[in-house]
Amino acid sequence: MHTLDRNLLHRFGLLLVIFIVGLALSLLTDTFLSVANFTNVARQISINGILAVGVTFVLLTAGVDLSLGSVVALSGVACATFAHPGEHSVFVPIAVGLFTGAACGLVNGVLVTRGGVAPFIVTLGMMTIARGLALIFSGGRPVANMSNELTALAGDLFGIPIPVLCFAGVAAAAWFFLRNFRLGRHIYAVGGNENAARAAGVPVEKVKLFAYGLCGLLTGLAGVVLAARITTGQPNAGQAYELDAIAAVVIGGTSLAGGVGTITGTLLGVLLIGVINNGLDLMGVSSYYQAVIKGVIIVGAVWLDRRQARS
Amino acid sequence: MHTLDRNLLHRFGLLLVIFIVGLALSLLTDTFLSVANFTNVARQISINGILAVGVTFVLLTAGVDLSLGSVVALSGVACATFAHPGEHSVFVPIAVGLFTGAACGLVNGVLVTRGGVAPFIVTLGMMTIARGLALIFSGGRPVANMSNELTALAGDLFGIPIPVLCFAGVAAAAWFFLRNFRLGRHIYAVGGNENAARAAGVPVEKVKLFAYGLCGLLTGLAGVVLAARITTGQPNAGQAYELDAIAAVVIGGTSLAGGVGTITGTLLGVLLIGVINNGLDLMGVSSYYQAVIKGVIIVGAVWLDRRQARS
Amino acid sequence: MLRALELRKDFGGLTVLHPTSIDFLPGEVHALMGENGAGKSTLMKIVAGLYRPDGGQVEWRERYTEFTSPHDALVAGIAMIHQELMPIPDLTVAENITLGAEPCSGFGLIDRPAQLARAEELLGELESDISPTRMMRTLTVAQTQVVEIAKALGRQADVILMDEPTAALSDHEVAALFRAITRLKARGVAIVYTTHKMDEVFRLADRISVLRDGRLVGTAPAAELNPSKLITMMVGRELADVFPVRHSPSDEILLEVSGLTREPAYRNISFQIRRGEVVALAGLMGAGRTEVVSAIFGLQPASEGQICLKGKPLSIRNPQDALAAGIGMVTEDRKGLGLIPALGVGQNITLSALCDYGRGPLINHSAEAAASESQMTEFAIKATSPSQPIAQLSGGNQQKALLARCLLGGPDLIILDEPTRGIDIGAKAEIYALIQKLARAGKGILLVSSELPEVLSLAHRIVVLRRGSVSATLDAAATDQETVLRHAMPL
Amino acid sequence: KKAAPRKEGEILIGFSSRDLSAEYTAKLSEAVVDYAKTKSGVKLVMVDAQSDVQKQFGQVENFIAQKVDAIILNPCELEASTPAVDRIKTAGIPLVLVNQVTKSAGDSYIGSNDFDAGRIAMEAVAQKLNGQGGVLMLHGIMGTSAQLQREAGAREIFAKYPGLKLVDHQTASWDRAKAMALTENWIQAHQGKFSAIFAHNDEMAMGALLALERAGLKKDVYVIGIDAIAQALTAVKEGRLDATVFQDAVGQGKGSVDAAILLAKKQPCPKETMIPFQLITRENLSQFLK
Ligand SMILES: Nc1ncnc2c1ncn2[C@@H]1O[C@H](COP(=O)(O)OP(=O)(O)OP(=O)(O)O)[C@@H](O)[C@H]1O
Ligand SMILES: Nc1ncnc2c1ncn2[C@@H]1O[C@H](COP(=O)(O)OP(=O)(O)OP(=O)(O)O)[C@@H](O)[C@H]1O
Ligand SMILES: [Mg+2]
Ligand SMILES: [Mg+2]
Repeated sequence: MHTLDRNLLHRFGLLLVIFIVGLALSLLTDTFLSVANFTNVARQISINGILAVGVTFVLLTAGVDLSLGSVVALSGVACATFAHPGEHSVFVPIAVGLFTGAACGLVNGVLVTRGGVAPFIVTLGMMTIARGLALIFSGGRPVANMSNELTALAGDLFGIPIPVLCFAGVAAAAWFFLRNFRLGRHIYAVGGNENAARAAGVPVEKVKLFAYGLCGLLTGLAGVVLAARITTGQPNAGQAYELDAIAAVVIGGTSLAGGVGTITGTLLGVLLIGVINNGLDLMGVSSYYQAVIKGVIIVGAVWLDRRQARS
Repeated sequence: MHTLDRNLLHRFGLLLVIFIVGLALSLLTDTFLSVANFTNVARQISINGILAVGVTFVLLTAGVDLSLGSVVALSGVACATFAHPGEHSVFVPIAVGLFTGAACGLVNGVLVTRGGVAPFIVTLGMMTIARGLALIFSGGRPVANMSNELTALAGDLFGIPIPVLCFAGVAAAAWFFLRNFRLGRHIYAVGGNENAARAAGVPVEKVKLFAYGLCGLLTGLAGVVLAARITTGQPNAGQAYELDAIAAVVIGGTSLAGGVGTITGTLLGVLLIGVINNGLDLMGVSSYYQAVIKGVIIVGAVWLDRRQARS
Repeated sequence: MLRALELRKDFGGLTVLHPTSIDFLPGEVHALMGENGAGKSTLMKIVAGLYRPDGGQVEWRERYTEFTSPHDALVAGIAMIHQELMPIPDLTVAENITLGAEPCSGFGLIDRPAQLARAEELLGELESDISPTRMMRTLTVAQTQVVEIAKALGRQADVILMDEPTAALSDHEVAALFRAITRLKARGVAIVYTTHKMDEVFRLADRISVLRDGRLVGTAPAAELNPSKLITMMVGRELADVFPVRHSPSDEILLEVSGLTREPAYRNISFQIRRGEVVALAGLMGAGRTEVVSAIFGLQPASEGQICLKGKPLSIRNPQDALAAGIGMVTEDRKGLGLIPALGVGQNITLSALCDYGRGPLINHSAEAAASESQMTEFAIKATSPSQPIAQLSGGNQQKALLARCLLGGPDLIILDEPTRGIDIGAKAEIYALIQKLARAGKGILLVSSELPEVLSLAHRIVVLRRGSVSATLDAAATDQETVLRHAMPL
Repeated sequence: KKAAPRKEGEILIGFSSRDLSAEYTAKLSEAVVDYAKTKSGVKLVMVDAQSDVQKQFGQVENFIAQKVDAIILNPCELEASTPAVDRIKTAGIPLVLVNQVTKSAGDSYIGSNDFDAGRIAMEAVAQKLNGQGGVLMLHGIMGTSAQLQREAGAREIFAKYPGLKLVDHQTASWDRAKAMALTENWIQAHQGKFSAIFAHNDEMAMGALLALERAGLKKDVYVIGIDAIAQALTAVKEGRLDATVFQDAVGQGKGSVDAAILLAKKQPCPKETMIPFQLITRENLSQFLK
């Protein structure tokens, strides 16, 4: 299939960049190429990865979600509030976190579809609102004292960190869903040509609502995972996480205009950002230069990728 | 003209919201309605205003510029570095600041047009790169000790703050330009339908380059004004300024998809944000609730505006 | 079975459809005729649930129904082929055809083999060889239209509204569509058919309704009408011969194209156009006509070959170069390469020639307004004002606006790619007259058209393309449709 | 530039700084790096957490994977950085905390107590106002440990002096421009009702100062910040800023390197080295201007 071909090309260009960066890092440091470090990278990218998968859905519908970071904080706080030891079963805080995220996402979706307000404005509003709510609910203080059952979510299962398993599961499900489900294809159709989709009987509003809601749900998951990892519901956590997530998705070839993009691309984008962050730290590059180098590699990678995909 | 009609409608909806907010503030505080406070609001919105006018051009071409905040910091640092008392004439630091901004904008423009990289990625890269450069050039420290001539730029002229005059001048020029210059019309055409504009003989690449360059130049101006105002070149200044600027533009009715929007709309958007910030401070609303209220008003204003424009 | 009852629609205070009632019967082809902007598409869109009426009702199977979305209408059994092509560019042909009605195997999982089979079946019904796995983006306009038709046929609807389904098609596909329509009729499907092609109406329609300025002029069985009667109903007056007489061109060569090649689309294309001459590029769909003219206009430069205008060799890298050299073009892809939807009609018209209306970098608004208004009058463009966004105009009026844009700059060579697509018969006659007038004025005209009668009566010479190569250059006066087709058909 | 392979016997120290774009932390981190360079047989790798707990956690994991001999951690947060500390302790790597404690203790802590900073600053305000008057407080980014602790310290003093009134308080996110705008608004809303401004850091204090100066109100208002950054010291010297609270960045930086080396060599090292905050006014300024 042609979609596959083109994705392979995309994939190939990015893979090449990741490979080159990886090779350089293996030569330049003696720690990059180790199981321990790979586990580290995997663990470090998992939260951004979950967010990126979620926001891929929204971007595919030609929307955007700037509220990711704040909603991560809000869901983390919500989750932590119900996670004090001995109060509730471990499922309660998890459900609360997921629910909070999904609710925020659905509110975004409703405002976008029923309200007809541009996604940029809606989610920018939600970004401020969710941050404010996180501070209000927590009284501006980190919500600590979380039960061990919940913080165990940041631990390992069969030697693999649970956040990594979450990320992998989410990514695999999203990949399968977008390819093989009717709703998945409708997401592409809505993003590709909203009027055409509507004229063909695609329930455009429901599709968008689903995308925002799902993105919110996954953001809630990221919030829960982050809270478990840092054993706190931190009301000021997740600053600018949306930028890293959206960057990963766009690097992975998803168009901000909607209708084009894949989960595999998103994964590669997440991986590239993760490897750069990890590698530059390993090499001990000063953080000021890190910023410059990271910017250059990201733009360069996308440039190479698109050039190569075009040819 | 119909475009104008439509803008009047837009204008009207937003004006209404601003009016309501203003009325509420006049009733709720006894300080909002005073010349001194209006000067205040004007001074406080001028930097966001200059940025918003600049990024209006980019958004009209269906692009985006996320690097505003970082470039403000970089230009401010560059300007301050040349502004030590007794070293250079006051024009040198101003020119350096403007040039730095314009250079960043042009690099963005070249990468978008020649490189074919999505504006989101290009300017996200520039956001990181410019921040890194600002930190590198300043050694991570505020560049202080600026000459009085330069900091006088934040002072008054004929009783009006100079930043306000800058903003007003920039806005008036931009308004005139977009309406009366061929290049202004071309900006709308490129944003409305890039391929059709190209087929109609519009030099699409040059138009975009101009938009990004101009946006950069104005960002440089904002950097200089900010440095004068806070009497320092602050490498970590301007965090998230791009969001406020883009929000103002979009609130003002400019479409992120390009091709639709006006400077008057942008001004109203800037004013709304400024009035909310000022009013909430005057009312002494706790900062947690400020965030929530601000988000709600922005989304609400746009919702009302669009609803009203549609009917 | 389906009945429009006093349907009314307003746009921004302007009534574009006055209360109109029409009955549609099963197994009948009901043609909806009228000039550009008469309200045909508006009526159909209301019935299909895309617009909400501002008055009146739709009666469906003896019951009043209000469709709030196309989804409702589709579920009820009403499908529509839209005048405006609506591809989802990054999905496959099969996915586009089955959009909204994907064959599923439980849980909303798409049954891919069934989807492909369905698409093949529907395309087969239209005798098209488009591969269902191709990306929609790679299709030509004509192929896109075939897919749109297949999409509507696939809905198993009881009513199919067809809004100018053949506008972009050539004879071969049209014939296939007609055969499909005959089969649908036999199954008892009601067809509502809108077109500007007179011959089609009389080949297909059982009854004909005519709209003028948003009002129903009348409904009559097709057998009771003839073309001139119908035209009188549509236009409100009689129309003289549609095709004006040709004038003989001068001997001065205006354009000389030699050896133009860009594999695999076309190769070694050579022809000349003299001043005052109309040269037509004929060929089947996908023969490469659009690509050749795109190369001349710089939209997609050729890799080899030479283009000489007025004896001077040109290097055209983009449309700007072409415009500067005195070449103008009306593109085939109106939406993709023509309209700036949010700009006003007037601003769309003056876009290419903006330099002529101002001093230095400035625009002289009054000069610009005068120019656009005179163009709008000359081309009889129906719009509320020059600042009405062009996206709100009817399809035919959009096309006229683009023609007006092309001619405003006063080019020497005018390339027209399917210029009369979607244009009503009256306006067509005007455009034909205009083409002859331009020719008389010493311009050269390169015409691409899928309508052979148009080609035969307008052009002096016909260059026939077959799979990207010139298969013949014919003298239009001394040839006929069969000869052209014989040269166009693949061997 | 290949990171040179580890030499036999060389001590490798990993240092994660909270945020290198914040002036105080940058100064501290520079002291750490410079001082480590003067020690032979010591190699120090510095990374920047950019105020992100989760990023810092990742950096700590990277250090563990690199098998460093000791870690100096300048934690982002009191609560949220605790798991990172626990992870280091599980890995058995000697840990020095600097400038900010966490819930779990490291092997050594070098720093000061942010409660004290808030307390010292507000005490100075109380002294100046003789326990009577209106005060405005500019917060750092809400929910960060420094903001919470500095506020808590200040509130203790408010409780002690019932005559002190907190007229208004608001966040300016550690940012000078934001503090300036906020102060301008406050001047409108509360003019005449306040006679002191306490900012959680010097950046914001400078912003408040500029706004007051522009409005010609500085002489009526006492302004104090925390950190003693270079510009604040200059401003104190010029008699513009009234006071700031000194935090010994260089002392903390050097102390943490010494502690890390001792711990890496498995030598005894004090559990806690407190480098107290000090009030800087025009009177005692000279001893801090080196
Ligand atoms: N969205 C809209 N907003 C405002 N006016 C509109 C809109 N859509 C259509 N119109 C106007 O309604 C009138 C009827 O348009 P419609 O598309 O129904 O014409 P039509 O008969 O299909 O013409 P054509 O043969 O050119 O397709 C036109 O004058 C057009 O300008
Ligand atoms: N059936 C087909 N299969 C694959 N590619 C095709 C097919 N038909 C057309 N094409 C592509 O379209 C190109 C020619 O399209 P072009 O638009 O120039 O044709 P045209 O003669 O103008 O036809 P029309 O305008 O009627 O669609 C060819 O180069 C080819 O790549
Ligand atoms: Mg129509
Ligand atoms: Mg064609």
